[in-house]
Amino acid sequence: MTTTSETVNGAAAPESGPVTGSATPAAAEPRTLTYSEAVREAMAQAMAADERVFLFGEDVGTYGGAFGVSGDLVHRFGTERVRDTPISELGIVGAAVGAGLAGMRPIVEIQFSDFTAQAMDQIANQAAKIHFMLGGAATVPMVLRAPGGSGTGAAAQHSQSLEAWFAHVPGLKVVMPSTAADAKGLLLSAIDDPNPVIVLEHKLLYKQSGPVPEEPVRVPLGETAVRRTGGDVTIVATGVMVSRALEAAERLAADGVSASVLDPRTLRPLDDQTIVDSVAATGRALLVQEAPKTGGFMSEIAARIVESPAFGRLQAPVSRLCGLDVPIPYAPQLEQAAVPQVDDIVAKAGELVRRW
Amino acid sequence: MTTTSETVNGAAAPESGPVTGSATPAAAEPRTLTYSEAVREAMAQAMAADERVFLFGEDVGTYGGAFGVSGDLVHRFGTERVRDTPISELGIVGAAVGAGLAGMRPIVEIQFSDFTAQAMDQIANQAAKIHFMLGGAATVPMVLRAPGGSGTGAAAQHSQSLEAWFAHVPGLKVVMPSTAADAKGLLLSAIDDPNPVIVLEHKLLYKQSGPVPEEPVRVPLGETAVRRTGGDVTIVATGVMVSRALEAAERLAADGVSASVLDPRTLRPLDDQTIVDSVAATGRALLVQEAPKTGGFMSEIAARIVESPAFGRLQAPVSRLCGLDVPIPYAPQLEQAAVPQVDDIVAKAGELVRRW
Amino acid sequence: MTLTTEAGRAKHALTTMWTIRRFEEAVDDMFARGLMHGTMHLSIGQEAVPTGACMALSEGDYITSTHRGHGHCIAKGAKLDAMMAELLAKETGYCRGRGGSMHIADVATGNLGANGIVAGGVPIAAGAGLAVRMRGGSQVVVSFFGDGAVNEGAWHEGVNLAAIWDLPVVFVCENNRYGMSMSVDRAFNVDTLAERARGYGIPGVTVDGNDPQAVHDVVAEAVQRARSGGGPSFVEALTYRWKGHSKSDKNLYRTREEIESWRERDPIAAFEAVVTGGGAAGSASSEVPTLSESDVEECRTLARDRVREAIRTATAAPDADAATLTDAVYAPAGESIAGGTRG
Amino acid sequence: MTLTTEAGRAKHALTTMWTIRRFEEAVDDMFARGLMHGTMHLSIGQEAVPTGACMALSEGDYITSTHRGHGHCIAKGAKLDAMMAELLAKETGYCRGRGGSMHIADVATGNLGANGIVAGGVPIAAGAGLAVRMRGGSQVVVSFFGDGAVNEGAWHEGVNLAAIWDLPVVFVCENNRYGMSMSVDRAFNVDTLAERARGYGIPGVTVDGNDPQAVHDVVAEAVQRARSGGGPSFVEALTYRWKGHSKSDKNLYRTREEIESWRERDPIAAFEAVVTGGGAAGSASSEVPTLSESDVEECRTLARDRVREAIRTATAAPDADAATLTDAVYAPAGESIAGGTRG
Ligand SMILES: Cc1ncc(C[n+]2csc(CCOP(=O)(O)OP(=O)(O)O)c2C)c(N)n1
Ligand SMILES: Cc1ncc(C[n+]2csc(CCOP(=O)(O)OP(=O)(O)O)c2C)c(N)n1
Ligand SMILES: [Mg+2]
Ligand SMILES: [Mg+2]
Repeated sequence: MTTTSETVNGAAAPESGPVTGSATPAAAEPRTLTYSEAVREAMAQAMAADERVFLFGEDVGTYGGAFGVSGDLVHRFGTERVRDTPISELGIVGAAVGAGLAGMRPIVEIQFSDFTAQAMDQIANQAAKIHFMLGGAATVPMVLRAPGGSGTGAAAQHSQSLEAWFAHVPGLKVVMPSTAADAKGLLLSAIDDPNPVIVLEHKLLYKQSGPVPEEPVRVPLGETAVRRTGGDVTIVATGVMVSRALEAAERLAADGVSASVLDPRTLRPLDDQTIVDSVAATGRALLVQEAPKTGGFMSEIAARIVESPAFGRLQAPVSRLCGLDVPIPYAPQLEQAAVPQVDDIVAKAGELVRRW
Repeated sequence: MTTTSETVNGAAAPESGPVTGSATPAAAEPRTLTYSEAVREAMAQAMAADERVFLFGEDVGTYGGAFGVSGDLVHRFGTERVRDTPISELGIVGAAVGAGLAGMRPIVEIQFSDFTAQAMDQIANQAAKIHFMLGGAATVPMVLRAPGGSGTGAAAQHSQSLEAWFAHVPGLKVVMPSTAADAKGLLLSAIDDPNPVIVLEHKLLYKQSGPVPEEPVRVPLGETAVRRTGGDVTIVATGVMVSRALEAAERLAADGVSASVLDPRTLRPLDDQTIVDSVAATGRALLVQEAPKTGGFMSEIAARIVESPAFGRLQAPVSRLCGLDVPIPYAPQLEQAAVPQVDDIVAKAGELVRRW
Repeated sequence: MTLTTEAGRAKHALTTMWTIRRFEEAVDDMFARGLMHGTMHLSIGQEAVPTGACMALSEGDYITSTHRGHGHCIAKGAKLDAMMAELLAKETGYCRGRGGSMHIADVATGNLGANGIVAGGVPIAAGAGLAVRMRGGSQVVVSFFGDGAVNEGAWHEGVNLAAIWDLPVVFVCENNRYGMSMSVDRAFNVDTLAERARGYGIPGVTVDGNDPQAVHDVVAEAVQRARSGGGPSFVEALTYRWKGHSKSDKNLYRTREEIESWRERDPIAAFEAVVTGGGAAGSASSEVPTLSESDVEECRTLARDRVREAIRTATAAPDADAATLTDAVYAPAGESIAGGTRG
Repeated sequence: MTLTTEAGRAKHALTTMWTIRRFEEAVDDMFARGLMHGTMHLSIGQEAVPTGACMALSEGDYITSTHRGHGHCIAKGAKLDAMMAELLAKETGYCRGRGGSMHIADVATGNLGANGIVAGGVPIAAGAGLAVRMRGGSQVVVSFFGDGAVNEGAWHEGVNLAAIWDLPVVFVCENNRYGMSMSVDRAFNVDTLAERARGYGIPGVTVDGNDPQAVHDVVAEAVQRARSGGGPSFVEALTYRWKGHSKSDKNLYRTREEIESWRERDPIAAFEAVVTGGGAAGSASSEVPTLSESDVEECRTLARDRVREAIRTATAAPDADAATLTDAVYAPAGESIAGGTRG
C-alpha cells in the first residue's frame, strides 16, 4: 500500500482573492491535465503501487470508458485488471463488495450515475452497512466512480445529480471533485480508504484542465476547500457549480460585492466547520447545487448553518440556488433553464447582499 | 372512478390543545380501526369501486402480507386482483409502471421499504420521469406501499426510513401517514392520483388504533396536519415520531411549555406554508425524524423555514432531532438509542424554549 | 403471411425499411452538422427486425422500445414529423422536446416508449401484458431490447413474471453482437441467447434478423400464441449495427472486415433482390417477381420524400418552450391518460 | 469421500446436523419465551444441505449465507457461543449485537456473512471468487440461497458474472419449495430450478437435499471443478423447512399433510438409519454398520452439550454496549480487514 503521508490541505486560504485550488505548494509551472486525465492518472498510480487495486465496469477496456476516462489503461494493465463487464450494475457493484471483502481494492465505474439506481441495494444495503452489521469484523474497501450532471443533452435518465441519495446513507463516504487536482487527489484517498467511497465525477468537467501534481498526492477526504475568500457573502457550491460560482464571484467583485467560494468536495463526512466559520464571518450564505432543490444536499448544509453558532451572525436568510424540481429535459434551452447558470448566481448573491 | 369530493382537511386546527386527527367531522362515537385495517379498508373500497385497481406484491395473497396488511383481501377479490409475486422487486415495480401506463391502477406492496433499493430504477428513472419525458403524453398512475422504520429488532437491512430518497425525486409524490385515518384517507387519494405515489407506512403503527370513517373519505395529498397547537415551539414530526411528539407535548405542557405539533403527512408536494406560519408564530422549530440526520427530509424543512419570512421571527436556531448517523442495530437497547424517543423530544424542546 | 410474395406487403416492408434507413441517415447527417444535440443511437443495418416484427402486430398492440428506438417507432406507425421534431427539440415533438431520442413514445400507436435504461422496458412490457390479461383484452405486447439487456436483472425479473403468469408478451432481442463494446461472446457463456428462454419455461428461437420475412414469421407465431393465451416467447434476431454505438464510438472493439462483411448482408438490398426475383437468396421466390424495379423505386422515393417532408415540417416548428419547463412534471388530478384503450 | 462409510466423517456429519437441529430448537424456544427478539429463520429440516456442502470445502474457502443462515454458519465451523451471543444481543456476539441473526458472519472461517436481502450474497460471492482468481488463489466460494432468490435480478447478474469469468463459485440453492409463502410451482415455470443453469452455460444438477451424502457428492464435484479452473456450477438441493418462514407465519399456504410427509423424511433420522446399517434407504451401506448406536448417542450428546454450553456462555456475557453505538460505522484509516488471507 502506498503511503498516505503526502497530503495536501486545500482548505487553507489566503486573506482574500482567488485561491489556486489545491495544487502542490509553490511548484514552478505546475503541469496541467484534464480532469479526466487526472482520474486516469490516479487509477494508474494506484494500480501500479498496489496489485490489489483494479478497475472494472461497462466498456472500461478497449472502448476506454463511455467518457474516455479509462482510456489506454487496459493496454497498460491488461484485461484482468481493467475489466469489461456485462450490463449488470447490481451484479458488478455486488462483485466489488465481495472482492473488497475478500481483500482486493476494487474500483467500479458506473457509466452514468443514474444507473446507480440499479445498484442501490448493493451500495446502500450491502457496501454501506456490512462493516457495521458485522460489528467491525470486516471492511468493504471499494470505490464507485460515476459521472453525474446535466448539460450534454442526454435527458432525464442520463443527467441526474444524485449525491443526496448517497450522502444520506451512513457507512458511505461521498466525494464530488470539482477540479482536476481534486479529481486525482480525492480519488487516491478514496482508494486508500477502507470504507466504500462514492466518487461523483461530472461530465462537463472531464475536459477541463488544471494543474495536477505528478506524484500521487492525496487530498484528504472531509476537508472543505476555500476556493476564494471575500467578506460579503459565502457561496457554497459543488461539482460543476464551483467554477460557475467562481466566475460569478469575479463578476460580483466588479460590482463591488466580495464573495467567498467554498467547495465541500467531500459531502460525507462533511467538513461543516469551514463553512460555518465563513458564514459567521460574512453573515450571508448562498448554497448552489445542480440537483433539484427539494431534498438536495444543500438543504443539509442550510440546516447545519442554522444549527451552528453562525445562526446568530446571519444578516440574511440562508438561501439556496438549485436545480428546478424537474427531470432534466432534452431541449438545450430547457436544460440550461433547469439548473443554475452564472447569471443566476450573480443575481441571487447580489440580491442577498444588497437586500439584507 | 369514485368521486374525490368527500375530502377532509386535517390541517384546520382549534385555538389550542390537541386536535383529534383528521376524523369525519362530528361523527358521534367514531368507529376505530387499526392503521393496518385502515390501509386494508382503503384498498378494499378502491378495488370495489374501480375494477382497474389491484394489489400485488410478495406474499400479499394467502399469507396476507408480511405484516398482515392485505389480510383476507385475496378471499374477497381473488388471486388475480390480489396477486402474489415472486421475489423480484424491480420486476414488480416495473410491472406496475407498465400496468399503469396501459390503463390500470396498480398498488404494489414492497415488503420492507429497504427493498425499494432493488427497485430504484423503476421508481426513480421510470415511474417518476415518464410523464415528463413524454411531454405529458402518458401517465403512470400507481401506488407503491412499503413499511419503513425501526423498533422491531430486524436490524440494518429491514429498518430504514428512506423517505428522503423519494422526496428528492421530481415526479414522485411521497406520503407518510401517521394515524389510522390518514393511512386510509391518504391511500385513497394516492390511488386516485394520476402520478406515482410512494406511501411509506410504519411497522410500529400497524397495530395502533384510531377513529377511521367508514366511507371512502379522501385526505388530500399536500396538506400538513396541525395535530396540536401551542405557542412556545413548533414540533414538526413524521411517521411514528408524530405520536412521540404528541406525547412529549403533553409532558412539556405539564412543565409549562406549550408546543404545536405538525405532521406534514405528504412530503412531496410539501405544504410548507402551514409549517412556516406556525414557526412564525412560535419563533422556534424542532424537527423530528426517525431517519439518520444527515441529508434527511428534516433538513429540507429546516432550509424552507429559514428561506421563508419565518426566518425573521426565529427566536432560536431551527433545530433537528433525528436518528443517529448509523445503520439500525439489532440489540434492542442500541436500536432505541439510535432514534429519537419521547424523552429526547421533551429534553430538546424544553432546551429550545428555555435557552432561547 | 408472406412479405415477399404479396405486392402490398412487400411494398409496405420495403418502404418501412427504407424509411428507417433514410430517417437514420438524415439524423446522422444533421447530428454531424450540429443541428441536433445530445446523443443518437442509429438502427442502420437493423431495419429488418422492427419491420418484420411490427408487421406481425395489429392495431391496439403495444411495444416497448429502447435507446436504439427510431426503427421501432417508425415500424409501429409513428408520424415522422413528430419524431424529427422531437430530435430537433421542438415543441411539436412527440415529447415536446423534453425527451429526445431516448424517450420518444407514441402512445396513439401503442408505443409505450423508448427507454434510456438498458432493459428498462422489459418489466414495463410485462406490466402492460398484465393489464391486458386482467381486462380480458386480446392485445399483445412486443418488447424490444438488445443483447446487452439480457444480462440485466430487470430483464430476468420481467421475463419471469411474464412466464409464470402466461402474459401476452413477445420478447424480441435485437442481437447485434455488441452492447456498447462488449461482444456477446464475452458477455455470455452460451452460443445463442435463445438458450436463456428455457430457464423460464418459454419458447426461444434464434432467427436471421436481417431477413424481415424470417423475423415476421417467428414473431407472428409468437404473437399468435400470446394472443390465444399461450403465454410469452423469446425471439433472438441476429443482426448488426453498421454505425458506432453512438457519436463517441471509435469502433476500437471490432474490425473493419467484420463491419464490411455485415454491410454485404444489407437487409434492404437482400429483400429487394428477393422481391424482384433476382435473389438467389433462397427464399421461396416464385417465377414471377413480386415487385418490379419501378415498384422498388417507388418505395425508395416514398421513404426519401417522407423523411424530407418530416425534416421540413419539423425544422419550421417552434422550439420547445422554456416558459413551460415545469409543466408535466405531475399530471393534474382527474382521469389519467391511459396508454391504451380498455380491452 | 463418503460420509456414510467412514466413521470419522459420519460422526462429523451427524454431529453437525444434530448441532444445527439443537441450536435451532434452542433458538425457537428462547424466542418463544421472549429471551430473543427480532426475527429468526430456522433451518430445521434442512440440516443436510449445509452439512453436506461444507464438508466438501477446505480451510480458506469462503461461503456467503442467507437470512436462514444458522446452519451454514455452524457447518462452516463457527463458534456456537459467539453465534448465540449475537442472537442474544451481546457484546461478545459475532457482530457485537449489531447484526443479529440475519447478519452473522464469521470471517475467520470464511463465512462472509448471512444476508437480510434475498439474493444479496450472490453477486458478493462472485466478487469473492473474482478476488481469488485475480490473486491466483485456490479457494472456492460456496454461495447459499433459497429457491426464492433465484428470481431476483441480483441472482441473475451474479451467476452470469461467475459464468463468463469462470470464477470458482458453487451456487447452492436450498429449494425448500417456498419463498415466504409462494411455492416454486407458482414462482417458476420450470420443473427444476437447475434448468436455469443452462442459460448461463454452467452445469446444473438437482439433488436430494435431505441426504448429506448426495449433497456432498455433487458439491464436491463442483468444488473440484471450480478449484481446477473449470468455473462455476449450480446445485439445487431439494429440502423442506419444518417450521414457519419466521415467527409470524401461520402456515396458511401449505397443508399439515405436506409438512408431515416431509417430517417423515427427516434428514437426520435417515442418515442415522443408514450409518447404523438399519437403513433400507438404499444408500450403499455395507454389511458392517459405520456407527454403533452408542456412537450415534455420542454425537447427539455432543451436539446437545455444545448448544447448552453456548447458551450458558452467551447468557452470562455482557449486553451490547449502547455507549459505543456509533463505533464501526466507518473503519478507521489504515489497512482494511481482509475477509481472507491473500492467495
Ligand atoms: C442500465 C443501463 N446501463 C448502461 C447503460 C449505457 N448503455 C446504453 S446502450 C448500452 C449498450 C446496450 O447494448 P444492447 O442492449 O445490446 O443494445 P444496442 O445498443 O446494441 O442496440 C449501454 C451499456 C444504460 N443506458 N442503461
Ligand atoms: C430483496 C428482498 N426481498 C424480500 C425479502 C423478504 N423475504 C425474506 S426471506 C423471503 C423468502 C425467501 O425465500 P427463499 O429464498 O426461498 O429462502 P427461504 O426463506 O425459503 O430459506 C422473503 C420474501 C427480503 N428479505 N429481501
Ligand atoms: Mg447490442
Ligand atoms: Mg425457499
